[in-house]
Order: sequence, then C-alpha cells, then structure tokens
Amino acid sequence: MDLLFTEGDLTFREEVRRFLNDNTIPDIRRKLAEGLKLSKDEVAAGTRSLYKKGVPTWPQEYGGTGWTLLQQYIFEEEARAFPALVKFGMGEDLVGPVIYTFGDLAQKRYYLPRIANATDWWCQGFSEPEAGSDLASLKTRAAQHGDHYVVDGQKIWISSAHYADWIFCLVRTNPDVKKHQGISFLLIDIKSPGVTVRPIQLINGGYEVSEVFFDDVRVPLANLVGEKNKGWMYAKYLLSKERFDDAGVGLSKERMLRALELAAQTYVGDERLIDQSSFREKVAELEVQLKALEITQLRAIANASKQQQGVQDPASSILKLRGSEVEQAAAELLMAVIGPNTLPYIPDEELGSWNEPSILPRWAAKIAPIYFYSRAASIYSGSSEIQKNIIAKAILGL
Amino acid sequence: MDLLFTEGDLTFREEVRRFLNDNTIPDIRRKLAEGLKLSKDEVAAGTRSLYKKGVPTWPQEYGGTGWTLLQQYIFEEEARAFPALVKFGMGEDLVGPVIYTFGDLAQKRYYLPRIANATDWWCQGFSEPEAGSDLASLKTRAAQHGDHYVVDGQKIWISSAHYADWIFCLVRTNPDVKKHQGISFLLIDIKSPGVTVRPIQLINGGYEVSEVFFDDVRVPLANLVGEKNKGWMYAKYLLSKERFDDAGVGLSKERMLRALELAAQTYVGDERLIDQSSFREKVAELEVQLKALEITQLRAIANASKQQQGVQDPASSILKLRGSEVEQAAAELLMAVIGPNTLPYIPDEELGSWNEPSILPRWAAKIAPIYFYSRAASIYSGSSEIQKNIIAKAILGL
Amino acid sequence: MNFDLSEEQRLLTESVERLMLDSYGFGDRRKYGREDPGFSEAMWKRYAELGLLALPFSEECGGLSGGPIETMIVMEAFGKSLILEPYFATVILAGGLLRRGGNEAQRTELIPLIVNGRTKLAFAYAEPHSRYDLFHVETQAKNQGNFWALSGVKTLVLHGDVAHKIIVSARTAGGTREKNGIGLFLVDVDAPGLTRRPFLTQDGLRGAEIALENVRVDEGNLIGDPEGSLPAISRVADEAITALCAEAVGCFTQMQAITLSYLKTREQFGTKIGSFQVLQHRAVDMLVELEQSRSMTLYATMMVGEDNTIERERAVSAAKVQIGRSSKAIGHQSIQLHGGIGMTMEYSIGHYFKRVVMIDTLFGDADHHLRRLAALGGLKKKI
Amino acid sequence: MNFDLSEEQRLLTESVERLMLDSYGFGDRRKYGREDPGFSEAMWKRYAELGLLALPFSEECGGLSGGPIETMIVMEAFGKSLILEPYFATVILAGGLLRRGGNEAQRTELIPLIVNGRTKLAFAYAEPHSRYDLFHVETQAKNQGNFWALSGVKTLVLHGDVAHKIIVSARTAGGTREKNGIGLFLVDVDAPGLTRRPFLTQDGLRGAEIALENVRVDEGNLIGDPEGSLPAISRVADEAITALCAEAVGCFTQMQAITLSYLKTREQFGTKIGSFQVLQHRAVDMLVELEQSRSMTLYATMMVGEDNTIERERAVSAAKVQIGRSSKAIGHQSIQLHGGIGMTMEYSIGHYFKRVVMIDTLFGDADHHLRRLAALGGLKKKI
Repeated sequence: MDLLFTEGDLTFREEVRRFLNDNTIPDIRRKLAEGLKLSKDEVAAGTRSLYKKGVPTWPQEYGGTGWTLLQQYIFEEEARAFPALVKFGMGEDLVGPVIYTFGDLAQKRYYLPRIANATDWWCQGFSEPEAGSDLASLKTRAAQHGDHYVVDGQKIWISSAHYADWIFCLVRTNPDVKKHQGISFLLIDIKSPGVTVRPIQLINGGYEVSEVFFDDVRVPLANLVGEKNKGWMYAKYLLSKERFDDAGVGLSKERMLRALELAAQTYVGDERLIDQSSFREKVAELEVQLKALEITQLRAIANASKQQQGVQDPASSILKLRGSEVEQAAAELLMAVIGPNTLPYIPDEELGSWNEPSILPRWAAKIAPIYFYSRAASIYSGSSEIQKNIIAKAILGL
Repeated sequence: MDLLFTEGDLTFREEVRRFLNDNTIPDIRRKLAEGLKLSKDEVAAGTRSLYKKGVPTWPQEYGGTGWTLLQQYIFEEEARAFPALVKFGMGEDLVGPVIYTFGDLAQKRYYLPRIANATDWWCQGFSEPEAGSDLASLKTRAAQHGDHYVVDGQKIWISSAHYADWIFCLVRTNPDVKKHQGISFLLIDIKSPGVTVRPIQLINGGYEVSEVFFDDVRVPLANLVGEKNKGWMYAKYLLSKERFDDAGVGLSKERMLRALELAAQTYVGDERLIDQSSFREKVAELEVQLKALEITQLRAIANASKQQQGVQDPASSILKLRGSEVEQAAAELLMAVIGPNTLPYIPDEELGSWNEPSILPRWAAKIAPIYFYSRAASIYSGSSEIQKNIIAKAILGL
Repeated sequence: MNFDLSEEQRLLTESVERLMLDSYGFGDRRKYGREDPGFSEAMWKRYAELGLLALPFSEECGGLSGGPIETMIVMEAFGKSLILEPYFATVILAGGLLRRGGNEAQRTELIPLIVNGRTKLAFAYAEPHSRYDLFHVETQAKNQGNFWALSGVKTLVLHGDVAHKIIVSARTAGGTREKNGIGLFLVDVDAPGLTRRPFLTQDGLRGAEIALENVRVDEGNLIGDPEGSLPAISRVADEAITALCAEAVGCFTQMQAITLSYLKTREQFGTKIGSFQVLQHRAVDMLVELEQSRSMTLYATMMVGEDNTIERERAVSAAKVQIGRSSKAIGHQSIQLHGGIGMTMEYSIGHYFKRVVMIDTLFGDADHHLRRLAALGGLKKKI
Repeated sequence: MNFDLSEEQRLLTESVERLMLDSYGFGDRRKYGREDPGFSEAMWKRYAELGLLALPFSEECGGLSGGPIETMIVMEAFGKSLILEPYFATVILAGGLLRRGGNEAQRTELIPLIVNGRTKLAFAYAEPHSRYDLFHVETQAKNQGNFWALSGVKTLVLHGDVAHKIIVSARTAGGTREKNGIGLFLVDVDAPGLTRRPFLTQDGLRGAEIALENVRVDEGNLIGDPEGSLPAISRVADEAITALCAEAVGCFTQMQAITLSYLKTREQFGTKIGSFQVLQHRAVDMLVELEQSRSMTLYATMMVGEDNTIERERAVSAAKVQIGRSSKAIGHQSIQLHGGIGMTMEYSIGHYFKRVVMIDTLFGDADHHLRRLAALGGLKKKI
C-alpha cells in the first residue's frame, strides 16, 4: 500500500500542467476564472485545445489518450484548477462510451470523430414529465415504419439542449412488455423536423435545461444503438458511470478555495472573516468531508482500475450521493461568506456592465444563484433517494 | 393573545415554591441534587409529601388537586427544579387516569387511593420480545377459566418492575380476530404465583428495566379494565397521553443548567469552558431548540385545555419526537463539558465511597451513563420512527 | 398565558387572509411582478383601505395602535402569498423609525401619508462593509449650521427604488464603528447629490444602491438625537426581525402545504410518492421545523415589546436562529421532495425557498444571531 | 498511488483476523472480561507468539519494523473484536515513547520484554486539569543530583492498573502550561511513594489514577531530554490517534454488519424490518460514514509518518474529526435500528457504541481537533 502519488503520477501531472499552459486559449481561461458564460463556439475551441492529445477519457483506438483512470482524474483536476475545463455537451462522458462499447462499426466511424473534434454537441434525453425518479416508466414511443422509427413524446430536464446538435434518447419500442424491457437507445438529430426545444428557467435565473418535444420525428433505423429493446441495459451502464464520475471533488474544491479567497477579502469589523475562529471551524469541518470524499474517489479509481467485476465496490457507490452533499455544503459556505450582500440579482446579460462603477463586488451577484442551483445536485442523475435505494439493495442486500 | 403568565399563574407558582419548601424531605432533596439513587421507601415518602394537596394531575373527585394543565405543568417544573420530583411508578401518570376514565366503581375505590397515598407501585406491561414497535402483535394470552383469567407469556422493557406491586398489561383475550381487536387491559398483582421478574442490565450499567414472565398466572375477572377485547382503545388513550407528557422540557432544562454549572467549574487552560465562544454557541444553539420546545409544549397545553376534540393539534404531536432529540442533545452537551474525564465507570453502589479522596469530581462518573441511557429516549414509548409514522398518517394525511 | 386571538385580532386575520386568498394567488403574484414598479399599486391601495398600512401607528397619527401580535398576523399572511409590495420597507422599517424616533411634527406629517398609501419610504442602513452591524456607519453627516450635508454610499436599500423619501443612517461624530455618533436623516429621493441604482433581488423584490454626495438635509428632517439614534435603530431592527420571522412562518406554512399536496398527487413507480416512508418522514421533519418556528416567532413577538434591551435582544436573536435554520431545512426538503419541478421558475416552491433564504440574510443570518445570543449570555430561564 | 496490501501485509491481516475469529467472539470477550485483570493473559501470549507485540519495533530490539499500515491492520482487527488487552497502552503509547525517546540501553532492555509479552507498560499523561492538552503538566520532577523526585497526580492512565512500569510526563522546568520543561520518566509501580487507584472504564476496559509523592527515579530511567520531550509525546500521540482511528473503523465495520444482520432477521408488522425504506436509508447513511471514516484513516495512516509537524497534525486532526463525528452517527443509528435490545449489556452493539464514544474522547474529541485543525490553517490542498 502506498497512498502517495508515484513518481510517474507526479511526472504526468507536471506534463498536464505544461500542456494546459501551452494550449489553453487565454480568453477562455480568463472567462472561466471570472465565472462568465462561454458561447458554444468558445466551448468548442476550448474542447479542441483540451483534446489535442486525444479525448482524455477514451481508449486510443477511438481517438482517445488511453490514459489510466488515475491519469484521467489528474487531468480533469488540473484542467479544472487551471481553469481550462469545458465540456462540449455529453459526447465524451456519456454517449461516446455507449457508442464505442455497444454501437456498430458504422456508428463508431461516424459519431466518435465528430465528438473528438467538437463537431457534434450531444445532450441526454432520458427523463420525462411523468417518469422522473421512475425512469423506466418512460412513455416516449418509437414505432417502426419501414426503414425508420417515428418518435412521439416529450423529454424534460435536458441539459444544454439549446446548444445541442444531437440527442440520445431512451424510447419505448415495445409497450406490451414489462417496463424495463421494451426500451431502446436511439440517436436523434435534434434538427430533425418535429423536434421542438423549449428552455426552462430555473430558480437561479438561468436556462440550463429544456423540454424537448418529439412530434412524428423520423429517425433512421441505423440510429439504434445495440439491440432493440435492450436500451435499459445501456442506460444502466451509463447511469453507473455517471454515479462514478459525479463525486464532483474538483468542483467542490474550487468552490472551497473561492470561499477562502473571498473570505480573505471580507471584513467583519476590523477582522477578516477568514480569521474568525467560528468561520475557520466551519471551513475545517467541510474540508474534512471533502478530503474524505477525495480519498474515497481515489479508492474507487484504484479499485475500478483493477477491473474487478461482480460485487460493486461500496466506496464507489457513495460517490454521487455524498458528492452532491459536499457540493451543496460548499455552496452554503459561499453564502456564509457573502452574507447580506447576496441580495441583488443581476441577470447574466447585465453582469458585464454591472458594477462598474457599482458598490458591491461583481462576484457577489453570482453566489446565491450558485447556491440555489446546487440544490439540483441531489436531484439530477438519480436523486439521493434513488441512490440510497440502489445502495440498500445492491450493496447492503436489503 | 397574551403570552406571559397571568398574575394568577405567577401567584400559583409562588404557592408551589412555598409548598415545596415547607414539605420536601431535606434528605431527599439532597440526594436528588447529587444524582444519588433513592430507595423505594424514600420515593414513597417523597411522593406523599408531593401529594399533600392531592395528586397533582388528577381531578378532585379521585383525590386529585383539580389543577389546570398549566398549573400541573408549573408544579412539575418547580418540583423538578427544587429538586423534589419523584415518581412512585406509573400510578399517577398512566394507570390512574385509565382507571378513573374507563374503570368500574370498585376499581376506582380500591386502586386510586392506594396510588394517592403511595401504597401501590405500578409498572406498565405492554412491550414483548416479538412485539416492539409493532405493539399490537403482542402474544401474552389471558384465557378465561371460571372467575379468573390464566395469563401466560412474557413482557419486556418494564421500567422499575423490581419495585412494583402491580403491573397493568395488555393481553390477548381473543386470538382469532385482527390483531388490534382481541386485546384486553388487565391489572395484575405482581406478587401473584407464576410471575417472575428478571432485571435487564442496560448499557449505562443500571437495571432500570426488566423482563416479566407469566406462567399460568391466575388473575380475577374483576381485574379487567373496561370491556373485554377493547384494550387497544385504552392503550391508545394512554399512549397519546404519554406522547403529550414526554417532551421532557423540565428534564432537558435541568440537564442544560447542570452543563452550564459544570462548564463554569471547568478550565481549558486558563479559560473557563463556559467562557469559550464555541462552547457558548453550542449551548445557545441548544437553548433555542429547548425554548422552541417549551413554547410548543405550552401551546399544546393551552390547546388541550380548550378540550377541543377531533383533529389533533400538530404542536402536541411533535412533543415526544422532538423532546427526545433535545434531551439527547442535552446529554451530549454534558459529554462535551466533561471531556476526557468521562472515562472512569463507577457503579452506583460504589459511588458513595468513591472520590473521597479521589482526583476527579464525583459527578464525572455519572455523565457517560446519562448520555448512554439518553439513547433510549427515542426508542421507548413508541420509537421516533413510530412517532413519525403516526404523525404522517394522522396529522399530514399521508 | 393565552394563545387565543382577541375578537379584533381574529377579524384582522380573516380580512387579510381573505384579501390574499382573493387577490394574491401565485398567478396574481407573477402578474404583479411584471407591473412597472415590480409590485401592484392596486394592492397597495387595498392595504391602505383595509387599514394594514395604519396598523402599528398611534391613533393620533391616523393609525390603529396595533402591536407586535397584529404585525405578526399581517406578516404571516403576507408570507403565505409572498407579497411584493414595500410593506416591510415602508411600514415596518421607516414607519418604525418615525414611531420611535420622529418628533411630533414629523410623525403627524408623514405617518398619515403612509397610512393613506400616498408615500412610500425606505430605510438605508447597510453599507458596503457594514455586513450585519448596524453601528458600522461610514456615511458622513456634517453639521453646516442650519442643515446637514450627507456623503457616502448605502447599499441594499430595500425598495429604495420606489421610495419617495429615504431615512438614512449617517455618522455625525466618532469613528466608523463607534456606537455613539449616529443620526437618522430623512432624505428626499429628488434631492440634489442623491443618485439611485435600482436592482432586482434574488427573491423577486426590488432595492437600490444609494450614493450621496453632499446631500443637503434641513434640520427639520433630522430624526431624533443626531448622535444617539442607534438605540432606536436597534429597537426597530428587532421589530423588523420579529416581523420577518412571522413572514417566514407564513412561507413555511405554505411550503408545507404545497409539498404535502405534491406528495399526495404526484405518482411514481405506480403509486403516490407520499406513500414512500422516507418521504413521509421528511414531511414530518418539515412539520417539526414549522411548529418550532411558529413557537419561536410567538416568543419573539411576546418579547419584542420588552424594554429591557438584553432580554429583548436575546429573544429576538433566538427566534432568528430558529428561523434561519428552518429556512434551510424546510427549503431544502421542499425542493428535494418536488424533484426537478421544484427547481423551476414556473413553479411556486422555489420562490418561497428563495424568499426564506433572503429572510435569513436580512438583519443577520442564523450564525450571526447565534453569536449575538451567545455573547449576551444565552437565553434566560424565564419564559 | 496504490491501495493494495503487500504480500506480507496480507498475511498479517489474515493471521490476526483468523485469531480474532477463532478466539475473540463476543462470548469470548465476556469471559475474558470476567478474568482477573479484566482481559485474557492467554490472548496476550498469543499476541506475543504471533509477533503482534513486536510489530512497530526495530529488528535490533526484536521487533518486526512494521509501520503505520501494519498498525492499522492490527488495530482494525482488534476493533472488530473490541479486545480488552492493553495493546494500545503498552505497544502503541509506552512502546512509541521508547521507540522515539528512549536511549539504546532503555530500548534494548525494555522492548524485548514488551515483545515477548512479559512486561506491560502504561503512559501517564493526563492530569485533573489537563483536559486534552498534553503540555499541561503540573506533576513536578525535581532534580536531586543523581536522581529525580516526582510528585503529583496523574489521571486516566489507560491500563495503569496492570502495568509493571509507567512512563510519566512531569515538569522539570517552567510553568504549568509551558511547552518546554517536560520530561518523561520510567517509574516502577512498586516504587515507594506511588499509589494506584484502579478503575473500570465506561467501555469495559481498565485504568488507574496514580498519585506520586516524592517518587525516586534514577537518572537511567529518564527517557529523552528532561526539558524537551513534548515533541516526542506529540508525535506518539499522533500515532496513537491514528491507531485509534483504525480501531474505530474496525468497530464501525462490525456495527454495520451486526445492524444489517438484525435488519435482515428481525420481524415487525409481519415483515423483516430491513424492508422499511426509512431503515434502509439509515443503513446507507451508516455505510457512508463507515467509508468516509475508512478513507480518513487511510489518509492519517499515510501522513502520520510525515516529519513536517504541521502537515502531520493537520491530517491526524482531520481524521480524528471524521472518526468522532462518525462515532456519534454510527453509534446512534445502530442503537436506534436495534431498538430496546441495542440498549442492553447482553447484546454486543452497545459495547461497540461505548467503545467508539470513548475513542472520541481519547487524545481530543472531534470538537477539539476541529479547533486544532482550524488553528493550523485547515487542510492543505495536496493529497
């Protein structure tokens, strides 16, 4: 057992740092640091610069780097800290792995390069209004007509659908069997006739998610991934992948550091907030939780690297569950730092002009929205209740 | 709305204080203050002195004081603070009210005076090994044979059964109907042949509870309270009474004050613990919770005083649930005060001689047992889970 | 002790609740929010007609001589509907300062204008670095003989965007954080040297930042003692906190009701989600928070009239701690129990969540008041 | 980075776990506890035979040169069985002081006696008013030429009742809370002037209070620098905390297993109680605490060998915070999920609960270490 990074890991980290330094577009770095919105083109450009050595999390044969899980983790941590990390939709993390694991040769040849060079922005179409936590009860239908499916129905909570070129969907292809059977995994060009995207405003004021309506949308049979009616299997693969990736250690770390940085500029009377013992204890309490999460994440990576099949590692099962709690606690810490100055709400579009020459610091207006939005962390990708149900059953055997 | 005590209430409180001052046996006061155990005879004597104006919580016609609920509350608070409060078993609080509400004339005439003059110590025989939270699934049987029942079975978690003269039990008198039907409420002389009491040692080291075994125990038919097979109704009456009485505001207050008193004698380096800001904030946090509980208790008293039937007051439903949490938090506060010196365990019987001339204060040895025992508060009289089930159903309609 | 409402209080409750029921559903609120000042001038008139704007003022000024209980009743009803109008800024804050600090001329002139709905006021107490300390005042008021000249910046002026006049705390003597040397000045928003920058608030209300550059205030618009107004400010702040607690209880009540109703109708896995034990227990946790908050609001309401400053501050801080903790607990649970829909602007629950979170940050969050309570020696035993 | 055990470490794990499985069930523990010294001398011999008593010592003293990982393995296994023997007092505490502070003569003479199980030691660091401060030392050591005379009282001496020799921290110079001026003295329990008052501990172990009245200690029994032993004490305390964390993780693992098994067998309302969603989620909460505790124990184990004092102390304090919080969380849940039976001495779970609560109070509870961590500037970013 050696719990420190090896020489090799440290060398890799140094290489990553140099790589980021050499390749990150300065303007993107600046906007990320200031918490400003990026355009789709900027995200594409940023993604291409990140992908210069290959798609970080993919095998080499599909245009990936072939890095180990630990190297992937180091890369993402460093890219987030730089900051340089952007995500061109869900191509790399979600649909790409499904395609190279379950797709046919034509699909691999067509879709994977278009993800690897940031051509296609993918979004995920799983949830439906009547099928939230009970995902498998979805109703969107795909009926086969000759060489294509006709898709009808509605999806909801689709992240960044307004940027998307493609959407991968779970659709019901057989309504006459049990709900987990009869589901298929379909790739849909979001610009197809009959697709409507309606953005939903969330309580943080932003439009991160949309509803997507399908009205007699024709989708070629060739867009079916894997076997018909086996879609639930591919979805489960993808959901467990999401749980694994979702500890959000990097995000929470970034938030904590931001809170400390802001607390060092904030005075309570003559004392800096960061020097107040009760504030420092609050920070320390959260640091402990975050460090525990980080080590748990590293344990899970080490375990997954050993490719053990069969029994799921208890450590990895708690990552999404615990990660969302820590992320939310970090957002609450930011709220504690800003205190009363959280009150003004400045829409994103005014943020550039606001506060020159206003009184409150520009960052103040973004804190409450971060906190409000953080409440979604325990809801999306399987709510905490669903995670606990899964763990109770799969890990604890209850 | 007037949230202050009235002149009348304040006068009553003064009278109670005078009464306690004039009537409390000095030796009992001292032992209560030092946390020492009282013998059964001492509890009887202490109870008689408390009952000099009548049984505090009973109507006048049965030998009670006829006080209002608020007066009863004031009396109990003051008696606890004096300290003078002792409880001669469950006669006054539990079986007495059942007897005067549902019992026949002969029962009222025989049993009530013997409670009012501290002759009979009563204990409660409800729980069974296989029927814990699912109380109504109890198996102890009472079969009718001529002019008596023959009782067979086992009860568990019987508080102070080793002191008891009588035990009131729920027994199954009809095994062929649904579990909530077929239960009767029976009064049993604990010295009857066939009754065995086996004390259980709890993790605090004490023997507060026992198992009670019934082996062909003959109980006169006259000892049945109310109607046969209607026992569940009387039990429900009694359980909701228990919930109402169980906020434990007085107990938690006493514990808080004790913690403050000890924290004033405890030094962390050159600083008294009570002067440490993080300790004071911990205390304040709990004081807020306790004050909220106290007001909620007073609201429930005011509401119950209005004798409203029908819909249960939400405020009263949370008393036992929240009260146990506050009581447990107060025990944890005591643990925080004593710190490392909690380690030595001194059995009660050695406590008198211990620590003259030892190094640690005598009180140190009692803190951890208080904390350990406090964990039972959310288990007995219907666990917190059962309370929440009841509230969800009865109050929230879920 | 008696928790019953008097006949008059019962009538007040009924009339304000009826008004809200008839005219302040969630759809109405959205509509009002889109109107020009960000709230409904029509509703403001209704409040005036109903006497709500007159509530806490003495009869000689056209008021109804209501006390903390009457304010609690109204604020709780307002909380249930998440009202947008500047009642808190005008009646509770500025009105409170006039009641407690204004001289007879000021009271008899201004309060009737509040009462009849014609004049809206605001109170500018916060500054960029004051955080929760009301005595942290950098804005200067220089005595120029027969007038004062005010210079400085005031932030977070609740409804400062629509106020006709603003009461400004400013320093007449001493250093930035000295407790003496603070005065209150009634400033006309059109006064030369005063500029306003309006903003939306996170919870859908409005406010403004105020910059003052040598703004001239006549001697007659000095409210109270030019060097000794902190006690009046603190007292009004305690009243304001107590009113906010009542508003929060109104919000909590509604959040509980909305969430319960969702649990009873939303189906997943072939059954109402309210049948899941875990969600049932969460709903019970919310009820506990609600009832504890109600109790502490009653406690603060009882104690806010107390003249003993320490006793009053202890009780008010204790209540604010409870409300702050419950805001998080109830807010988080109610969003979580709703799932995605709870995160949307189209649905009501998130708006309640945002309001109670902002209530936590107004006049000191839970951590701040916990520190204050601890510094004051904690709660005394007496009820 | 590599979380795998080496071949030797795997063998160690297997052998100590087998020993516990064969000879240290809950029934065995009860039996051992009733034996005269409150533990099993026979088991102590088995530990010696298995090399467990030799584990952390250098080979020249007959040890096995094990490091923090080996100690973690053994302590975790011991935690699962709640062992009663004085391993912590003798090997971790006193043994640690000898390793880090003893001169060669002391090491080569005493350590072999520990290793072969013949001598038990204890460490007397606590005093009536020291609380968690190891530098708070009132006990005096006066230099009398060729010997030292010790006077004072030492409390909470873990297994001080059975130790043959006790290492006592005593003040050779400076005031009560000065960090300099602390020495370590090896005292024979039969030395004239030393009296012991044995006691039971809340968690079923043993300890003693020690009174010293002019106890003579020869120069040869001074361990390390007579005025500068605090660094060695602190270092050993950090090792001890790390070992306690591992023991707690063993306890937690067993508490989780016992509780799960109860949930799967106990029936109420006509079904296994493990089918109730609320109880399932509680079991998951316990799992989360267990895994987070395991991670932080690994972290402390990794960092306890660090020579940079601040880095080491930060990591150790962070782990102790996690363990303390989890002790409460897992302890409370496991008792609650058992109901009444969990409160009884006849059943195992309460004994685990009491042990982990006492572990929280040894060498600083969670609040103490949170303060220490905050004072040290919190955790650094680096893993």
